[in-house]
Amino acid sequence: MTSLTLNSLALAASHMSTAETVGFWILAPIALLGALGVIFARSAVHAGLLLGLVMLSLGVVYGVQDAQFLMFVQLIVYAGAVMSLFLFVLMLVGIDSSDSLVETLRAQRPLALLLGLGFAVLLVAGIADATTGTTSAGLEEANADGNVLGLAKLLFTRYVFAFELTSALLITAALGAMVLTHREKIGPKLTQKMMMQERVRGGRPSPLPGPGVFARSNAVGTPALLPDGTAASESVSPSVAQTLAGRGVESVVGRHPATIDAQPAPVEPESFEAESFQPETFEAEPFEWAPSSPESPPEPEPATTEEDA
Amino acid sequence: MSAIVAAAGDITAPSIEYGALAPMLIVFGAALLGVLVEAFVPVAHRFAAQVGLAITAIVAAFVGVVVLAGSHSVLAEGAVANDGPALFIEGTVLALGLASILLLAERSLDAGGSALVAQAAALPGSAAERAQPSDAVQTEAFPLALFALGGMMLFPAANDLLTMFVALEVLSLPLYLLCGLARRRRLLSQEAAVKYFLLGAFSSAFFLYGLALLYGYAGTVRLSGIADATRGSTKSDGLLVIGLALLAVGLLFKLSAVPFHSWTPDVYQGAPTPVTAFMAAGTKVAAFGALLRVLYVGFADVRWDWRPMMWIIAIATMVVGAVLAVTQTDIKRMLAYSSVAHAGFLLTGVIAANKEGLSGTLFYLLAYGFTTIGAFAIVTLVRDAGGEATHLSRWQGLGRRSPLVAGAFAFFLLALAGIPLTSGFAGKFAVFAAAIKGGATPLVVVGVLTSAIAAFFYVKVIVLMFFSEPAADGPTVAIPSPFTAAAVALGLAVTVVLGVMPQPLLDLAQQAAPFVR
Amino acid sequence: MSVLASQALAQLAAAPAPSPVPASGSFSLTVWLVLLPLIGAAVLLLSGRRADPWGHLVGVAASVASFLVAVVLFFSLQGHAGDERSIGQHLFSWVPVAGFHVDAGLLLDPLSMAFVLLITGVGSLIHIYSVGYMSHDAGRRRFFGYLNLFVAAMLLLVLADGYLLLYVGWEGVGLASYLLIGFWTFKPTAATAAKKAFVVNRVGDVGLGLAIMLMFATFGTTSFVGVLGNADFVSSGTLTAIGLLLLLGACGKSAQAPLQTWLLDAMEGPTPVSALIHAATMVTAGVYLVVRSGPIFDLAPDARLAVTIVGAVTLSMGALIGCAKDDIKKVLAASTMSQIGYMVLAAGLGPAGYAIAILHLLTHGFFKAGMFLGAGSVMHALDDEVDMRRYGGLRKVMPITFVTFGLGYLAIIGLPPFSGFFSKDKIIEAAFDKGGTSGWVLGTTALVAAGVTAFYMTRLMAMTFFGEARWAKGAHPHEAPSVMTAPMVVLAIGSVCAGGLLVLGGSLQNWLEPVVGQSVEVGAHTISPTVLTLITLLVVGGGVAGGWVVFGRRSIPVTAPAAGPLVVAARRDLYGDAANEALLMRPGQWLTRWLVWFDGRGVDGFVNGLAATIGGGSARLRRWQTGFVRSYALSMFGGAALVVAAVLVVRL
Amino acid sequence: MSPDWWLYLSAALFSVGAAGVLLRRNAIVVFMCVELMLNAVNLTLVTFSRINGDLDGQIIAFFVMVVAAAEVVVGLAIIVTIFRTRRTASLDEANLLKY
Repeated sequence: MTSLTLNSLALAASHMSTAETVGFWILAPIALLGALGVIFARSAVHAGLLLGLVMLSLGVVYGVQDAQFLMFVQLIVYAGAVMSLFLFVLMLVGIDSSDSLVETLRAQRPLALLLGLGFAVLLVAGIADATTGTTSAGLEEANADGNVLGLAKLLFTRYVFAFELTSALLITAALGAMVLTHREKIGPKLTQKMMMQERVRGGRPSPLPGPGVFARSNAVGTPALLPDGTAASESVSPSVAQTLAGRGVESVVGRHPATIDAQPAPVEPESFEAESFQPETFEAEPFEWAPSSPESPPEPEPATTEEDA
Repeated sequence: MSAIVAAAGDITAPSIEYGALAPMLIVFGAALLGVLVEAFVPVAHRFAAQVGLAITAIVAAFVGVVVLAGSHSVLAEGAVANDGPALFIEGTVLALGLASILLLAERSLDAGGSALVAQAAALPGSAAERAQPSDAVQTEAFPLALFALGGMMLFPAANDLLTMFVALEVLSLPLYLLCGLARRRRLLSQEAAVKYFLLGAFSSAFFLYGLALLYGYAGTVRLSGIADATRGSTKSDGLLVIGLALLAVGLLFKLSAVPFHSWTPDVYQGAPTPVTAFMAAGTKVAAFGALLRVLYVGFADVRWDWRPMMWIIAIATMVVGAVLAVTQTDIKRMLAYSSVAHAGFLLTGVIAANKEGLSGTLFYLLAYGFTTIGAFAIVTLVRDAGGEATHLSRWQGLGRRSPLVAGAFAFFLLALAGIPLTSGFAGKFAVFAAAIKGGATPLVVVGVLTSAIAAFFYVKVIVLMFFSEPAADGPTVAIPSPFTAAAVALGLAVTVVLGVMPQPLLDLAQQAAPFVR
Repeated sequence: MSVLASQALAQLAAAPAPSPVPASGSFSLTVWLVLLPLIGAAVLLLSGRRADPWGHLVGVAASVASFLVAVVLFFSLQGHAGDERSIGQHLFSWVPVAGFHVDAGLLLDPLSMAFVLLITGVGSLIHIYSVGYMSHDAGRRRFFGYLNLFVAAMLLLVLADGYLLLYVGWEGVGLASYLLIGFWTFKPTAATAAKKAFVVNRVGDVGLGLAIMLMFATFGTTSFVGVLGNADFVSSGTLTAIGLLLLLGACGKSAQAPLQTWLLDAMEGPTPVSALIHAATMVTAGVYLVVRSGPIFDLAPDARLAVTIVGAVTLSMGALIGCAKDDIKKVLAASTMSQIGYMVLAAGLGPAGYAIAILHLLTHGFFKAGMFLGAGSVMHALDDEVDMRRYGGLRKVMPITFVTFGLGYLAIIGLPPFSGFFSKDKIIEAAFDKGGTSGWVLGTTALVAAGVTAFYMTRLMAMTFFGEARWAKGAHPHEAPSVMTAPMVVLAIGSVCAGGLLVLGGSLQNWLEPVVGQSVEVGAHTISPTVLTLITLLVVGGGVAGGWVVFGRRSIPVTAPAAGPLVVAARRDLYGDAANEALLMRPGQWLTRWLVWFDGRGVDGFVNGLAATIGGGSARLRRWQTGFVRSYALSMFGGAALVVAAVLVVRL
Repeated sequence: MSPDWWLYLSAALFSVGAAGVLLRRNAIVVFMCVELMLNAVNLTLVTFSRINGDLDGQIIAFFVMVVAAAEVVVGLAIIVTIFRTRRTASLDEANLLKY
């Protein structure tokens, strides 16, 4: 978007210029298709990227509509920073980022589509009823000193209180993010010496066995086998076990090795399930799990890592 | 460049009446100080510092509101109204906020811990969490609560829709966070937070879209400007009515009117009970204040457009709230549905669209706020090994075991049911009388009928508490520290006093009545 | 009608009703009349066992203090001119609801003064008597508490300045009566009797309650000034209705036909209770009510006729029942019914009879209370034996009781110059003077009943004090202690003198005139007073002679002999209970059963159905709250779409 | 062709976003759909700003962006927290509170 285009667009007083019409027919399909993509893309990452596309195209639309400052804010802050944050979190959460195609709520999908369509029709009808034939006043006058200056004037006069108020919002956001993620260190920082002492006193000076050792698979979710054929539960990282449990997948960790390897176990395994592999996801207190409603049977989760064991 | 500088010189410095804005600024300032406390005060003293700071700020702000009483002006370049209803609601919200802070500050109920989590970032049940000292508390909750309180004060005082929207977010964001900070039943708590957050953001989007359409219609988002535009306009006003409708969706969500109520029971149940109390009382009061201002200032002249819609919503709200509460088995959930039903009763007063409707609603809000905060405060006291015993069956025979607590709870329930000699009766009477005067008699009939249904489940709980045999392993009633005791006492006192002699406060609400334009 | 009437009232705000003079000076003591016994009751009932040793003294002190206040007020009142003897003391705004404003206030005028003196005077004597009578009872403190409560309520009843406050006192005495009849809760008969008295009184109370509501609907107020002063402006139909409802109330409290049955059973209570409540004071509340409401009855002749009929019927019934009973207290109770019948009859005669009714009420208060105390003394002496067939010959062992009782006897049969003569004779005269057939009928009834009264009272005297001793084995009758005999002596003096003193120079009539109006002599005397007096004395003499012949000169069998149908009927209280049972209780039971059935099937069915519907609807609706955020969002989105559609539709 | 068309586009985007909230199960994607709705609002505001000939609409759009940024921070923090405990970001599994 060159300044030339902007100026020429700005000249279009009450009606869309031809350039704007062309712009509309290019940008609107992109934005709309992108938006539809957001809601229909199976992968969350794709949805995020498509949303970024919508935001970019809207940024251009702002430029077309004489909102230069907003255009840059949209591109830099919104499409840039906010969408990056989204994608970052998506990647963080990414392991089950693809939605299942099976809709578990009865009639949710048709109703949602129907409502979306109906709502759009209502809005369009209402807006059309109200604005057909109205002329656009244009922003030449308001932008006479330049868009940024005009906005600044408004921002620091009429909307100054709201502007100051947003500081509260931003502090809340920072504080909130910290509350939910920052963990305060309790106790002194461990020195190397202390860690060494702890390890020796902990009963296992040697490193933990790696997962998959002597097992049929070397996946991270498969425990190593001890010489007696039992599973070495410590060999699987608790977070992996926890993740699998959290996703409702019966972890091979918790299973008798016999069922994993289809071999008779020579020794009765110790009851490790009760101790270390109790998934730490849930509260220590007795917790009332509500029975899942008939509409939502537990989702069949495609096992990716451990079923080939 | 020089042109820009010259043009910048044109800007006259905005005038901001810091004195008249003092109550809000004190609260926000205290919240900021609270953030600094988190940064610089040693852990051992943080809790005391935060509680002291919060209470001091609230009391100071309340004094400020009292000093400002009677003013009738527009502040901060027209962004904030400083009139009777705004000050009345600010005072109410501050008092409710004080009670909520007291509840948040309670630490003697749960083995030294408060209702808030020790360390929100530590996974529930993890070693990191178990390593937390039992008396650790996420003290950031206090500045968060103060931010929310500031938002609640500004929300009904906002004189333009943009300020109102920002205030809405200022009050909502901290609450989303606070919802997820329960010490016990973290899963429920976090689920409540995520539900509240997503639906809240969803409703904010509707509010914003309405705002945008109204801006398109009126060319301004100032309520008085919108009112001017509605008067004598020849424009086709599809934008106006759609804008109003979508704006109302955002507001009705906050005050949990049907069909925008569905978050209420889940969030009330999942959130830590002091936060629930804060939400149930404060948010409702603030949201109704904002709704009143929007409808009475901005849309008074097009009331024939919004009244039919509000009629239907009010009826649906009363009926659904009362009927659904009947079969609830969790005390917090039941109170949540009761809060839905009360939103319906309050809407009746709003629909009256007259001076009595305004003052009656203001009175009802205050009465309801204190009653509900008291009721939730009592809920925090009834505990067993797993924390609060909120299942109704656990409350069986509580009246025999601890008659005082059960009696207070029964009294709150009676007030919620609107039994004479409680504040609930005076409030219902006020709004229903106003509605009849405003020509909404059928609405009042529905209101009375649903009150009868509602009375049924309140009384059911009372019967359960006093006329059933206590369970053998029933919950114990924890001895509260002076904090919770003060909150309960405040709730009881207001409920009794307003029930016995509501007149002074009704007069005050009537004096407060006119909105500034 | 009532609307018109109240409009008329509004215009006539300054109605010519005599508004009471505000209380000042010593009259501000009026409220203490009620407060003193009330405080006494509170102290006695709340202080617990530690007050047992001295509680009765507090009770007596409260009552006596109240009496002293009454005396002071009496003399203060006498210091006022006749038409200024109406002192109002406003207490507080009682029911300050907009549009329904009731002030609580006291009204001290000659009529209430007369009652106050009777209640506190006789009440104090009976308190003193009870100290001795109840000395062995473990619940004496409680008993005195109830007695004080009763005195307070009764004073409130007669001092109220409006019907609503009167109703409070009315219910208060009902409560006290209930508590005292059933005082010996270990006796099933006492408990049953208490319940019966309570229930029967409720029937009357419904009448009074309805009357008050009707008054409020008609006059817009319930104060005496407002109601009685404006009665002229209201149609006679309304007034008749009010009058009949008031009469129903009076019948309940004063044990008049058809609500008389409870009084005989009420004798299960301790004898001082019978003397105070069921002879001297509470049962006369009905008479007070009728006299107080005189202006209403004056304008409703039909209601007044009903009053006289009730009085006549009751006085005959009481007299008949009295002849057949062997239980000394029941004879006295029947006699009380009969005598109150006289009063009601007199009150129904209008202005001519109001003063006479009150006169008889006062004299009756003395002699009947005295006789009850005497009966109590006899019972006390014979181990609570009440059957007169087990008495006999007591005049020698209990001389004081015999003399005091005898004086009461002479008073009740109306022998000159004892007090009963003055009052009863006047009633008979007034009844005849009413004129017309009804006058003759009423007069004759009253006259004959006077003879019957003489008969059964003579029977009582003969069976109790004369003849051979028929005491149970091991009984050692003895005279009562002086704390009991002293009140009896005082009351006996009253029985002798009260009538004469009150009639002398028309003193009571003049005293009451500001309230009840001048007692006009209606036309000519039907029978000249002198002749009538002679006839009356003749009839009474006949009754005495008959009684003496039948019971004084023959020996009395210890078990009641078989008798004719009339006596059997009288022994069974003239089938009053049976009549009630057949006419009221059975249909009532059927009605109740039917109502219960209807309630169970119809109303409850509806209510339960509704509750089930709501519950079912609730349970179903609940399933919508699925817990899925997306469902919630769906409902919100749907709601938003509906709202938008709705406003667009409204707009189009 | 008049500027109304931008309004229709924004109405369509808003509806698509709202439908997406109803359709998607991943909390983050749902939240992205909310952001889409906010973007649609901004488009409306900017267009009306031009139609009305003042800059208020643009200022409001700017505020919406600021608020949205703050909301994103809080929202994502909450979502991450629940993900850390439940190991899933699927909203359908956050279904303990119901009825």
